[in-house]
Amino acid sequence: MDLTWYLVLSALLFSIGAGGVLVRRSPLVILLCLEIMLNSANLALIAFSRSLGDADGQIFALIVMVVAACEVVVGLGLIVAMYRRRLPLDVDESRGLRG
Amino acid sequence: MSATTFGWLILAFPLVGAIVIGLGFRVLPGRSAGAIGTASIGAAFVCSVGALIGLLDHPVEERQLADTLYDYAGAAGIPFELGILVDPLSIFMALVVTGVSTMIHLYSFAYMGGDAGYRRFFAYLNFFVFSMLLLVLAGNYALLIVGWAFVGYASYALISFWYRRDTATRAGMKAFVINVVGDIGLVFAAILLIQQLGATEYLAVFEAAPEAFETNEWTIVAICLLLLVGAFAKSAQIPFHTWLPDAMEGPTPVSALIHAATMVTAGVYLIARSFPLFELAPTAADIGAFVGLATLIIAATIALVVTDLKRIIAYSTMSQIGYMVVGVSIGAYSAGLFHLMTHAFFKALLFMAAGSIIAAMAANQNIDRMGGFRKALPWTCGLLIIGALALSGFPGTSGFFSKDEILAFAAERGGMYWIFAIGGYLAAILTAFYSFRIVFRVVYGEPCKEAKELEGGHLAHAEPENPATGEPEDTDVGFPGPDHWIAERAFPMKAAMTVLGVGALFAGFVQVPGVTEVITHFLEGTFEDSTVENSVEVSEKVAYIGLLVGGLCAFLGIGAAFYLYIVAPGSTLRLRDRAHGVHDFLFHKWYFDELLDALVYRPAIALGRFANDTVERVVVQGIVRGASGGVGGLSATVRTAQSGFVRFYALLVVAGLAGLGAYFLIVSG
Amino acid sequence: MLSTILWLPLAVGLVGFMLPKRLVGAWALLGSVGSLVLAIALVAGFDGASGALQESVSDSWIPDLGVRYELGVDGLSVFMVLLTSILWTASILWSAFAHPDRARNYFFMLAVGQTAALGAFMAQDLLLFVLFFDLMLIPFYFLIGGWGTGDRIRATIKMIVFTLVGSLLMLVAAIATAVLSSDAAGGLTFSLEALRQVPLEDGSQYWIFCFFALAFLVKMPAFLVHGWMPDAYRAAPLPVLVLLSGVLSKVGAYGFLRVVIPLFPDASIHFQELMMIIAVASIVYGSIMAFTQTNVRLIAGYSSVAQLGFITLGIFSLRPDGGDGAVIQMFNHGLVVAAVLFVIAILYERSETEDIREMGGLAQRAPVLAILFVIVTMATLAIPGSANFVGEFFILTGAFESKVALALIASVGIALAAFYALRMYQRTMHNRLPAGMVSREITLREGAVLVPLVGCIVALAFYPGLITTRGEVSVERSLASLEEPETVAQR
Amino acid sequence: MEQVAFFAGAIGALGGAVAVIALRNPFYSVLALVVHLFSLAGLFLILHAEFVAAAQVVVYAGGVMVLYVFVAAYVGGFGEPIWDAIPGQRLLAPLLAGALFIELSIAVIGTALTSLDSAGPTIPLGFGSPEAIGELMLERFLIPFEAASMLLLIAAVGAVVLAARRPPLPSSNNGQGPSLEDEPARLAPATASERDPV
Amino acid sequence: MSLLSLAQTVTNFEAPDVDYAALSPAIALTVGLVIVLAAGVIGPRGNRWLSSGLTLLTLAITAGLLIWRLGEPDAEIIAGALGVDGLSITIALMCVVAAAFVVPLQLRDVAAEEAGFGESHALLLGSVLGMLLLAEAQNLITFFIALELLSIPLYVLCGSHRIRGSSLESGLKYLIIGSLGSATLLYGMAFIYGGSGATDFDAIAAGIGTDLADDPLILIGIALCAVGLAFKVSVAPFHQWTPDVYEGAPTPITSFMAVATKAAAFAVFARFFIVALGPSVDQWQPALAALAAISIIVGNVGALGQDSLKRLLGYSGVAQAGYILVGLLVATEEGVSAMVFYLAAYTIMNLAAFAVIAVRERETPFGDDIESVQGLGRDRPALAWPLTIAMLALAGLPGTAGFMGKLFLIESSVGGDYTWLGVMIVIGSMISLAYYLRVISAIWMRPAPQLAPAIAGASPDAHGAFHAGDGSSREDREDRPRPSGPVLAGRALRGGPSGGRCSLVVGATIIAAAATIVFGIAPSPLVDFAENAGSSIVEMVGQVGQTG
Repeated sequence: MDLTWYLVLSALLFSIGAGGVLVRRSPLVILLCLEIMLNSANLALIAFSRSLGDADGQIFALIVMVVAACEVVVGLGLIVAMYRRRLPLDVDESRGLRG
Repeated sequence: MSATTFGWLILAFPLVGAIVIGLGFRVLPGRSAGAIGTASIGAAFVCSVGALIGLLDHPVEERQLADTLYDYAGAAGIPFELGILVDPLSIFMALVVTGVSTMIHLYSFAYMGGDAGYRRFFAYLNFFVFSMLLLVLAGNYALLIVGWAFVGYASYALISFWYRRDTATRAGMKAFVINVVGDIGLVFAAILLIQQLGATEYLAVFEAAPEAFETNEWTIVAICLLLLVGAFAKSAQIPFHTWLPDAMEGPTPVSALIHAATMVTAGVYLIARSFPLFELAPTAADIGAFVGLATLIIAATIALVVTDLKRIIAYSTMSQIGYMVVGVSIGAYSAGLFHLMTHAFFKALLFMAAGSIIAAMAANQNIDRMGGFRKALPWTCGLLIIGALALSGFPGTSGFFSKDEILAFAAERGGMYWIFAIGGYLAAILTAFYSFRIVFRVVYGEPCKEAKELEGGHLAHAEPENPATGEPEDTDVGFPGPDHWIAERAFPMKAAMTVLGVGALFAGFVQVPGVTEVITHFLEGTFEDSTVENSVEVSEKVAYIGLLVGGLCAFLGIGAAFYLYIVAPGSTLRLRDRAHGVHDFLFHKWYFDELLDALVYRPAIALGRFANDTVERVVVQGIVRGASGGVGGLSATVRTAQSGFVRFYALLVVAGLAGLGAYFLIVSG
Repeated sequence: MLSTILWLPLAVGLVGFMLPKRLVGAWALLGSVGSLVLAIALVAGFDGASGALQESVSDSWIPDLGVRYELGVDGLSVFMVLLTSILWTASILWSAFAHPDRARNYFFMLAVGQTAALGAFMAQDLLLFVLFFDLMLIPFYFLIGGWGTGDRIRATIKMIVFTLVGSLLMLVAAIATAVLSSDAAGGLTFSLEALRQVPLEDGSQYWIFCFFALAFLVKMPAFLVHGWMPDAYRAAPLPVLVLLSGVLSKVGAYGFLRVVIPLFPDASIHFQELMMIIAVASIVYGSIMAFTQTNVRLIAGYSSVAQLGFITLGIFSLRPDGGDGAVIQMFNHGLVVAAVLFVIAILYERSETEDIREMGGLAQRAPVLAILFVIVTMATLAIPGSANFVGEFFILTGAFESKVALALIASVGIALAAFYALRMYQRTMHNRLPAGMVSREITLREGAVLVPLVGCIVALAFYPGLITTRGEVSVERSLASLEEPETVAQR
Repeated sequence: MEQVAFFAGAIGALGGAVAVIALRNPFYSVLALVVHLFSLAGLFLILHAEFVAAAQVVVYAGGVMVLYVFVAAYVGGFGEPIWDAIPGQRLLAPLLAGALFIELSIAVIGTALTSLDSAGPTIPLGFGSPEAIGELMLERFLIPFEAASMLLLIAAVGAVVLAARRPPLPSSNNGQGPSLEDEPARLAPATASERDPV
Repeated sequence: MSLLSLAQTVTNFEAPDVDYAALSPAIALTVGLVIVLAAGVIGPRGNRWLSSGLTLLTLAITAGLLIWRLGEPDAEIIAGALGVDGLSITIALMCVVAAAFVVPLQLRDVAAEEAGFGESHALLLGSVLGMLLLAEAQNLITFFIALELLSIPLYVLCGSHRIRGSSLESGLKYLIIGSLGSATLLYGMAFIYGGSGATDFDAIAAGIGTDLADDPLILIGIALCAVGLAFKVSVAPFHQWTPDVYEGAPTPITSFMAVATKAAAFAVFARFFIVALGPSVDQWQPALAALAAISIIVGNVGALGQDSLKRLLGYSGVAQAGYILVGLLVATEEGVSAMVFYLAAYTIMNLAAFAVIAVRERETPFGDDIESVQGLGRDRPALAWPLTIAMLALAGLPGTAGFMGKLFLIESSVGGDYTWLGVMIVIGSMISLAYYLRVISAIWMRPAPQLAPAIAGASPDAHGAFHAGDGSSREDREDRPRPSGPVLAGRALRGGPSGGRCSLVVGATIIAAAATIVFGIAPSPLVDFAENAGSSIVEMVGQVGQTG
């Protein structure tokens, strides 16, 4: 099975994730889409590490997971805070800052 | 003391006088200013005599003494020294200027007595004399320009001396600006001289010129024409003459001194001074001569119809200067200068007399309202008649000899130059006519109200008003004083007029054809190596015929005037009605003012308006507005893109990413 | 010596912050008089015969860029230094009497301005020059914006942006000059002397010239880029305006002589016609505008546009006589325009207006003022016998030799100058006194400022050679780099 | 065999990803993501990244997703309106995503690297095994490892700062959200729970 | 995992040799972080002095260690994961200074108070740690984790002023766009890792070598990384988060973000592109040049006519990033030195500006609106002068460090055959004058608005008056960062706003302004730092040349 397949798959996932960030308005879902992007990167890393026979990529992937987790935590914290503040959970609604 | 030392002293006295009076205007009591002024000019006259004597010690061919005080601003190959040239010509001019000025100062000492600007007046007047002497004594063209401009300023200051009259200030402005145009001509002449000869110093220039240029080469012609521009502007020759009649806004002594005797003749002096150049450029010289002829005829015609006393005399001045310009342009240098001298005497005299009469008329200058002053102002009228006789070249008077010498020279030179002789004699008839028009209207006829009062011993007094516009005067500093002075009641005026009267009558005898040649002899020191003048030797026959014709012309003119104003009074009105077209044309001074207005002033103003409304608003500020507008537009775009939609920001990020990716894929191998 | 003259004003200004408000003015005056004395000493000690730099100072400053703290004066700059000191003294004297609010800041800004101007005239290092050139602007921004009148904020921003457009581009040009010639010069250097030894090739000379020219023309200001001038002139407080139009405008002209012609000779020759045409345009346009304006400040402003045009014309005749004329004319115009502006201030205090249509008749009770004003007016219109005439005469000679037609057109400016200068004098001093206007004689305070200035003008009128002879050598030195064979060939 | 596995995983991953975007209800999106993650874990296994795969399952499924579910349940779903506030966004987004995908694929396919066109080199035994990974982590990548732990700590603090309810200061008019006394308590273990796999 | 295998690992595990001396600053920060956090959690809440003191102490120690390291030779920590050299130390120092400057600003900051001083200071230190590591990163993994360690605390801090919707909004925006950016960056790293087969920078350069220099895989990787980093340093068109986040975040945090993040990100940007991606310099140089030009224009025109000072500075930051990028992309020693110098100058002048804004936010009811500094020249010269100097310096007028910075940048651009970018820089500066001078004229030439803060804070119903007095035209400014009535009331309890209470801040501000002037007149000391940094980069490139 050529590794190119994996890479193309990850590219597709990355694009989907990016597209999701652009179209969805719920911050929660946007966070999910960001997860997808990070994971697609992970897939690429793993695939490359396989192709190079070098474990660095896997370490990288692990680190990325941690990072992803942290982003999620903070993101969710923000969402909760906004909810508490009775701010609409819709990124299009929160545009007080502009111009 | 050497002649040059005297030369410097000649300059020094009036300058010191001007400064003393100018700075001390607060402390000088009463008429001391006038005394100081008159004294300093008198001293200058004495020095001129001293210089003359010093000069006469030298043999004829060594009578050109140059002297330099210090290097004024010479640099980068441009000579600019503070140097004078003492030679017969300059001393001759200095004598005339200082002499006449002394008399006029004396006259003003009394005449301006009632004016609040008494001290200012004498400061200006002394400054003028200084400038005029600087002009005539200057040793190089650069310094000549300086003097040239200074007399221009002095004339401006004195024309608008009564600065509360806007007519006066406007006249002053006009005179100054036209004179500046003349200055520019001189400046470029000097620049050309520097470029071609690398010198401005007279003697050096005259020495180098014959080698540098061949006759009628365009450069030398250009130089001479530029000089002529300067000369015409100063000497009120067509087309630069329109300022002179307006200049009569100034006090009468000013008209006598500056606009009759001295300054306006500077052009004549300049042409005579630069004769070696003009002899290299005969074309230019002839142009000058023709302009002079045109001026003398046109001015004479205008003088026939003008009713303002001083303006009549002003036009006659123009016309007389025309004679001189013709003279010096066709090579009759000494004759031209001779006429300059005699003219200085009788024209100054005429103005003084006029001043006295105007004072008697309570500052009214219209001859239609005058008449019958012969009993009221016997002395003034007598001198007025003497002046008129000299002006019209009545046989025996000074004008008779000087004018005819020029015309005889023209006749003798022959060829084309006959035109000048004929034109000159025709104009002489007109001259005689208008001079005696004044006499018969003012001296004879039915005495006017003021004359009667004066006979009763009361000097007329009217509410001060502007004679030009008739609007009531703003009675404060800077308007003719409330009380007037007439020769009969002021000894200094009487004395000054008498001296000049004597001059006007008898000055001619210094140079009687076949008898004496004082002037010519004296001036040989300057004109010895002139090719033209020495080539033409006026034979006595021609000279005597000329005198005869001149005499006839004078009688003709006087007779006509006598017939029209004495024998058949009022006939002039009929004449005017019959030929009212001509009259209007002359009365509007051949529409020169209108022409100048349309050709120069209006276009300039229009240009200014265009610059203001179009260029400044649209172009210059347009640059600014355009730039700021463009930036503002960009700013608006950026801030609309900053919509606040985080998803849109993400969109832009991805778009940028796609763009960069595309670029990198393109450059990838 | 030079460093002292340069930094003294700034030091004085800083000390001023520690003084009580009442004393600041006097203190600043003291300082400016001190620097004036030093400047006079400098001129006195100046050796006119040698064109070389004198009193030179040279220390390392930013070694990494090869920028050095190099000062020096020669015939071009020594009188500019004097002019700067004179005008600053006059302006500070005037202000000290006027007691501006926030006096400490005011005089501090004046001091910064003086240091910057002096620095621009003394700098012998290209970057140092550019730095001072830009620095000059800042204090004037504050002075006009903070103490000005009318729509001052817009005017200042307009002025700053406008003038910096030029001078920032000049910064790039200067750096480019050094970088491009670094190989030939053996390392990065901004020293003018070193740079003129290694001229660039034409291509780069041309665009660099354009940047420099733009900067200087805007500063002057010249025709088409004078858009900032009217607003700034309307808004600026008069003592500041004196400096703005008396000194700052000269820096541009000076820059041409000091930097552009020596460093970019080929470009100077290549663009000679263009520059002379711009100059003539400025002369004619400025004069025409000047005689249609009714606001006295703007008359002065546009007249200096015309005057600076003359100076540019002289410089770009690329001849010693023209350059000499430019040098003396810079000094003259500085003095004269300052005097004119102070007279305007005096008139304003009597008539409460700056519109000549509403003025008149002020000569009545003020003969002394009238005398001073008439002298200034005559100097403005460069009457023969004034030093200004000498300047214009030299300039016209130079222009005439290189481009006859342009010289003739330029002479129109002289006639128009006679017109607008006299018009201003007459409309204010002569004719009738409008109702409710008092004609007062010049006060002691006003005299203290105006009389010395007029005195300088008169004194210079008696011996302009003072400047022309000293400028001569340096001008020839700055034109020397034009004399290379290929440039002659291009002529 | 391997192909089958790959495609299974690929389809799962893709399906999950698409579902995340497509589904209206955030709650379902979360679940879709879980599917996505699991299938990715599968792919990791095929690529001999056992440890990573394991971590993937434990961390995400065990930790992060739980958190998601909680929050989703807490804030509740909200019906995302169909209309788009930003004109053209709906149109441009897919286009850009597509363009991105095409560029990336071109890069991947067009590269000169030959190693990608194979199943990869033969690899030593224990490649990707916990030992190998742990060794690397403790030797070469000690710093990133420590940094990661710091990052987790920071994240925990951050979560507390953002989400914790605390008695309002005199100076703060805190919006009164629904009372959730144990909110911080619940957040803290969630973050703590992530630390143990590493 | 079985016990057996675990035992194996233990047996064949040999501890890596760690250059603790070189690592000491990072260690100090970590320890300090934990202590501060503990103190904050355990100690009484809202105890500002304790945790502030501890934080400052930590930062001081770190700075001391860094300066000490400056003398030492360059060191590699643990197989090149980190490299301590001139560049990293200089940048790290900037970040530490910035943080130390922010702490006093937070003293009276409502957000910090509400979040708890311990927590917010811990987050701050965490971010500083991230910056330190980022500046030293020599390896993709370290690079990435450090970048996240830098960003995530900032996400939190931005949103930490929870009572203000705009604060949360800014946090959310920052988080979303930031994560998008780091995901992109990560993906790019993956490609570069795959292409070059290495994670260490020098190894990457060697791996790319010459034959892969224009390989699509690598280049796309570069594109992705460029976007990710460009976002971090807020270069247009990836800048849009900047103004919003700057305006929304609490002012101290904004100032910290504005300067420190840029410095650290630019450091790694330079290191990564010049060292690791050096082989493909010809490919990425034009792209970055385009980005620089765009962001100079966009930033400057965007800032025109902004009423919110923080927003204005945000846009100006975008423009400045463009300037700095010029220094980077010429990829010469002069370029990097110029970049570092400008970063330093930018740090001090921006800190001064933000400090003044923060103070005025508390003294006036106008928040960060330009009205808040009107008439400052009369009322508070001690604040007016620093802000004026900062503005002049940002505009790049002579006599200030900003001018010197631009000077070096232009010099490097001309030297690197990018003269047109030099021209772009000055054109940008011209435009920028229009808004910097607007601020200055507000300070000196406009009268103070007639609304005394004391009255304003008196009662909640006066709260409405602020909006009356608020000149801004934007409809939804209800939650602009501005102390609301009760806040002021609360402060009134603590004894009313006055200059004296901010004396610490004012002092720091004056120092920063003075430094701006000093470095503008005598730049040499700063230049030496910059040169040192620049040379270190060049050395690395040289080493790569040997190895590759």
